[in-house]
Amino acid sequence: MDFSYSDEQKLIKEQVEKFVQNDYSFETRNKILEMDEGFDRSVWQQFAELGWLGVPFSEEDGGFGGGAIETSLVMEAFGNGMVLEPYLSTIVLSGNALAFAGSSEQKAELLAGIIGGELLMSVAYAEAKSGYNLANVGTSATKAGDAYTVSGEKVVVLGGASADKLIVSARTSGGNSDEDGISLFVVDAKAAGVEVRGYKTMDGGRAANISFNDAPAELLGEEGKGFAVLDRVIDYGIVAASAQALGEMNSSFQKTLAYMKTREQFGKAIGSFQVIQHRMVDMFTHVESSRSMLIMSSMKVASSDAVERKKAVSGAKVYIGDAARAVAQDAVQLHGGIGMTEELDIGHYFRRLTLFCGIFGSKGYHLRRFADQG
Amino acid sequence: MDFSYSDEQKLIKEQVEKFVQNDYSFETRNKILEMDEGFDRSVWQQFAELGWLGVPFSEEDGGFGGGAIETSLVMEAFGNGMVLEPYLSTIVLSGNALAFAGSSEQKAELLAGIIGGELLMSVAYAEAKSGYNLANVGTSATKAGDAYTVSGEKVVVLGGASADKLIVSARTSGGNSDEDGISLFVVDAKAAGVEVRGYKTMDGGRAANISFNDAPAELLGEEGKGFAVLDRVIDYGIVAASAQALGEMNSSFQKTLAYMKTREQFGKAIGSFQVIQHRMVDMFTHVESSRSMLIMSSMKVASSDAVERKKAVSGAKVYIGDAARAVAQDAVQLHGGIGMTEELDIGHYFRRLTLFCGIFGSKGYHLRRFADQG
Amino acid sequence: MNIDYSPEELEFQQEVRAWFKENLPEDLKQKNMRGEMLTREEIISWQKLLGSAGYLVVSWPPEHGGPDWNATQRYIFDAERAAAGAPVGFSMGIIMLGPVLMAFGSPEQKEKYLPKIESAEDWWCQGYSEPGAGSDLASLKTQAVLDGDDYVINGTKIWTTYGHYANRCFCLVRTDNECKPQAGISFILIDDMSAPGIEIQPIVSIDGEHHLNQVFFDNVRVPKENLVGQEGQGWTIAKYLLTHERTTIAGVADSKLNLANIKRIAAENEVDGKALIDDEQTRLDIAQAEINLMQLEFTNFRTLADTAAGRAPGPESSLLKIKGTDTQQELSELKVKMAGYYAFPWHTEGFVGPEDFAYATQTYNFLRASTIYGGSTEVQKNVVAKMLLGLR
Amino acid sequence: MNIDYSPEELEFQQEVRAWFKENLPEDLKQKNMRGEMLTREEIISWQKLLGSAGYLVVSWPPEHGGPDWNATQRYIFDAERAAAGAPVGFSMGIIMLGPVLMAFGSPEQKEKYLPKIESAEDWWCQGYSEPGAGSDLASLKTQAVLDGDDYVINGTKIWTTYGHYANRCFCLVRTDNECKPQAGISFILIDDMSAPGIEIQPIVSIDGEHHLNQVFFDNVRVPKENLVGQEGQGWTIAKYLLTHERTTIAGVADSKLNLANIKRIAAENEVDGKALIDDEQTRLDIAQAEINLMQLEFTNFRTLADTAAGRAPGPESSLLKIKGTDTQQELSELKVKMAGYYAFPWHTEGFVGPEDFAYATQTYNFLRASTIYGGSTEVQKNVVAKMLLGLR
Repeated sequence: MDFSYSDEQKLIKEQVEKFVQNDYSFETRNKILEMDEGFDRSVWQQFAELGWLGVPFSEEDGGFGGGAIETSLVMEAFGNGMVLEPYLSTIVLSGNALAFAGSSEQKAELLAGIIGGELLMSVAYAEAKSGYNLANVGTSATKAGDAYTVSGEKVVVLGGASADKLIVSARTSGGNSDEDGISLFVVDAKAAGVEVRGYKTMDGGRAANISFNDAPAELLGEEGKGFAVLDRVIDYGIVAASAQALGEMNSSFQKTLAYMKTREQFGKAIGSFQVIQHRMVDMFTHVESSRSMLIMSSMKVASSDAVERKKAVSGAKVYIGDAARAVAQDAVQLHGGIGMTEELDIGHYFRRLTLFCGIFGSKGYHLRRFADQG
Repeated sequence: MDFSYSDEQKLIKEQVEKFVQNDYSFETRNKILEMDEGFDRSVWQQFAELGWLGVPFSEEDGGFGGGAIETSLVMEAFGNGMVLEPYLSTIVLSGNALAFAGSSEQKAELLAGIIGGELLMSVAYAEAKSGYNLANVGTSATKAGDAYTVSGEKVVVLGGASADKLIVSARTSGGNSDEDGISLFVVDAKAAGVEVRGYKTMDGGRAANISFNDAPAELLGEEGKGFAVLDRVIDYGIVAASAQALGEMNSSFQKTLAYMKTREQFGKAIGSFQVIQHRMVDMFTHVESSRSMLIMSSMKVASSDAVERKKAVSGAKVYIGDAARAVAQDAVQLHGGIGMTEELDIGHYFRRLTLFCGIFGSKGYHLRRFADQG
Repeated sequence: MNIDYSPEELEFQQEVRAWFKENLPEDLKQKNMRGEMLTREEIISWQKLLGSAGYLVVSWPPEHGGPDWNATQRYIFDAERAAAGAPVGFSMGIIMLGPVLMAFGSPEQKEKYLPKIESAEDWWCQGYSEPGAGSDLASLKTQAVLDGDDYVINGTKIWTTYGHYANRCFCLVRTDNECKPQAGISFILIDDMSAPGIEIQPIVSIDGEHHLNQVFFDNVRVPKENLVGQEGQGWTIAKYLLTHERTTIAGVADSKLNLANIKRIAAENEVDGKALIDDEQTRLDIAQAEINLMQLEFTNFRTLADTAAGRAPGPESSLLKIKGTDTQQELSELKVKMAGYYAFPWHTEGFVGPEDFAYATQTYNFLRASTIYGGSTEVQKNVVAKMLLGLR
Repeated sequence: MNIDYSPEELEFQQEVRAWFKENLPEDLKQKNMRGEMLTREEIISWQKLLGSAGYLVVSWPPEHGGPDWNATQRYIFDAERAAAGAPVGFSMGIIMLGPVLMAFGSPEQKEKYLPKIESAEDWWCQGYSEPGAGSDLASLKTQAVLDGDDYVINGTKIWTTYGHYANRCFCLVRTDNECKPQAGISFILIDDMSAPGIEIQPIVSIDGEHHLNQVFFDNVRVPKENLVGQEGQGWTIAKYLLTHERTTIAGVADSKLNLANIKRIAAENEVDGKALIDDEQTRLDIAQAEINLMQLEFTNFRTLADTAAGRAPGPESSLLKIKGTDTQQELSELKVKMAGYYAFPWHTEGFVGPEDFAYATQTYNFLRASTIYGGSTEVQKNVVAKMLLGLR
């Protein structure tokens, strides 16, 4: 048993942390927020040059040779600075989908494009009435000869408005909520029949509703067997999002702690009040407990035992989600009025963490998924 | 709208409160606890003489002319002193069952006997695998000529070991969990075929498992229509038990508050620590909020609208149950070591309140029952 | 002990209900139910309509244009207002300044200001908090120095709600630096928010909207007649308002409408093959919120019954703000949970998903303030511990 | 970063597992799993069996009879012990006194006492707390006055766990009243709990059982050789123990067994027509408890990994006691809820309902103490706030 990082891991962690600290200040981020796409393509190119876009992928696929643990290191550091660039949608979700299910041609073209920073992608899975159930797929795919077309609508596709290509779950057979019969497809976002409505999300990011009307589509992986791939991809997404949330929580905690030490009320530092002290201990506990759950899930998400993987990931999502909610709310509450303003970073962390609670499934959804594993 | 008590209500409230304060000290109660039956029959006679055993019943039935509100006044005062005498099982449950469903002969004999203090009774409804579902009745009743016999087993019958007569729910028709087909019967506890195993409960009271083997039984109310009566009786029981819990909570709160003001640690009164102060405010909030729910439910339990009645009663049980749990746990925690001992009353309140959480249905059961009403 | 309204009260209820049914504009109702922000114009024209019906300054005594209602009637009115889906509007002038002027104001002040509150012509904002002072009013720094017939005001106020909508402002200012901090505070009126030297800086809050402001005063001249009461009486006036009866502080009426709305949404919206209400956890979450609201309503009734009977409200009344804001936050969070992915799109982007969810997140974010302003939950607990429980 | 045991550790695990399988008496296991109290004799004979296998003083260094295991091995041992259903036994001598004597004791003291702890011949109890002192050790009043070659002890100790089972006792006593309160405390050994002047008064706790005692000392004579370290060093010794490594403080291993037991019970017990586990709320309550336990286990692993690698445990280790006792209480409460009406019968009455539930309430009641003793949760949070977060 060893929970220490290798030298290679430490290197990437320090590199990203340093970048966030030096080159991604709150002011810089505020400027990026105002950009049309909600992120900065020149920053993305920098990530590509530094090799960060290849972190989760094997060396033979052109990657860094890392996995969920390394990805978590990157994402946690991104969380510290609330980095806006679409790492989750392009690298973690789309990249892993390609790595898990892509043909060698698809990897050579698309995965390489992602790693190189030339290609932005996203995975479109949620539908208007699907809730969090990945198997509830109404979008359909039709085969004509060797080619497929997909029709249907996907909603709240994170990073969807800037994606060049989309990975879309669609039904090739089976009933509306059957796991069997779901297939994954790569669809060009500019293709005929694809309509993208982009919009801002609560955290300042971007998402899109995307409709497909007989849009040309290329099969990714085996026909009808897409659910297992998607389920696994989303689990990797959860671990990465949890890591980012941990960074956001830890920053919220540290900033609140610092404020409690300096801000005075009734003639003394707020942090000298015992009630505040215990609240800070609770916040600290949320952060450290979440770190344990993140370590656990980033190790076990790679398990070949699906039950072990799902328990680890859903357990972590439940736990870290609760912690994120508590930390976000308390950071605002303890800051008082100033915590309610756009001017301060605290409110931005609050919204990022609020979004985290709902991403890839609510607490209720994952508690049930955990319990379903027995 | 008027939430003030009438002069008659104030009189009974003051009378019982005074009795508990003067004649039912913790030391007296400890002696009663050691008695064979877990209560004092001479105290019970006193209650009869003071007219308290007739509080919930109409004047034409020989009672005081009160209802759930007056019963709550008595029970809250009983809660203050953790009175052990079987008021809940004999007066509230059995008495109301007789008042709601009894023939004039049954009322003349049994209700009068209860009010006079000569007769102890209890209602036997729970079964080994029924959980809290009053309709899950495996005990069966058979009619032969004009007479019935019942067979089956009832468990955890509060006050069951001292009861002279039992009101038993038994099935005369229908499937195992049908509401239709349940009938109520009066069974003599000394009759042939009745076997009583009495035991102590966590709060120092007594309960019994009772088996019936072709025991002679007398129908109470209409055959097959017993469920609605029982359901209503238990709702009255919940309101009365909630009132008692409120008395216990309030006493726990008051005693803890007094201790916080006198007990010193690290050179100052514990109550000067802000964390303790906020905990005491929370405890106070639990008590006052519970009082609101008690007032609400003691007024609405008499509603002829079953949905209104059930929402009021189940809502109160959920709310007051949560409050009882929190107050009981915090009273022990804030007392520290001494709160863990039998010597102090705090631990006894703790066990009474713990029992309250489970009586007549858990939080989960009543939250569902509430939600079922729409 | 009974819970029923009298025949007269029931008649009053019908009257009020009918008025709202007839007069509340449908688009205003829909916006309010969705949690959408209203424009300045929408609010003012609605308040003028209320004013014209005598329904605006309902807590005022008849000699100042109030309707002479008792506490129960005011409660019924507010309940009907909320149930109809009508917004609260702006009320600083009605709830805060009005009572102050009636108790401490000169005859001239009463004559000059009260009628324009009653008719919704004036929009008053409040200048209490200052940067760095938070709940600690005694430490405020904004100065008012007498210079001839004017006070000259310098300093800054923060968290001024709808300061950019208001034309007037009542302020706590420091008129004496020598005495004890609380004794040097005065209560003063600023007639014109567009006067020279006043600068209003918007503060955007985490719901993305502009409710709050910081107001800067740079040598702002205010005639000395605008002082309310005596110099140094500001602290007394501020405390007077805190103890002033407010039977609607718990927000029960609006929370009940919210809950009803949530139940309707849960029944109408289908997710993953079933209505939201058929999801066991959503169903139980809603039940728990309804039970919590029941509690709040009855605690409020107890206070109301005391007030109506001419008794001082019991200790439970001090908990209404804490529990009331808890419930508001709980309901707003429930709606966010029910929205699922549709909680993500920002409300400024129009209806990306079901209209019912479009403002769920905005409301949730905005309501985080409810446990901060008006005495944070932590400060409220300090006060209860000290005042009611005698812990110090 | 990896979570696996090495081949050697796996082998060790198998060895330990086999030993428990072969040696743990079935009736002891059943009683322990039900939460039933063990008798003095049952505990002693079980500890002697452990001692004979070299499995008793597992945290001690080899020169004192310990097995020379590293932290991971000790963790594995404890995990296997719990998983086998074996009780913890009495450990004051092993965990508390042993390390004190090794660090501060004289050669004679080591020779006299350590072997009899190792062999489970001696049962040591702890005399720290006093009535009215609680978590505030500096205020203790029990006096030890040197009189010739003896200390004469007068005073009283409270919350003495299993004082009525023990034959020896280590105490904190005051040997100097003049100096600062903490500097006047000494650490002393009482060889014989049946000596003249010692009276042990039972304290029955709210689980209805006799675990605790108050011990009275009336001119009890103890030879001066029984002083550990120097006069006035008691405070230092007490603090030394608090910082002493304890990889099992979170109680993960026993909580895991409890959870497994609860899952079995939920699957086997039918209520209202279905297994308890098929009740959605019970099922989700169990899932939540399992998730909380997962967290605790991994936080514990982090501490363990640090210790095993020779690093100081990280800040997360200070949370193990708080979270560990939370989890114990949560599991015990879950069992009470599952028991339904069968939580009511008192455990002294035999099996009124299913055996699985017979001790549920007793355990729940008893475990209320877990957040009080050994530094209450409130005191732990004070310490973390001060030491780790720098708040004061």
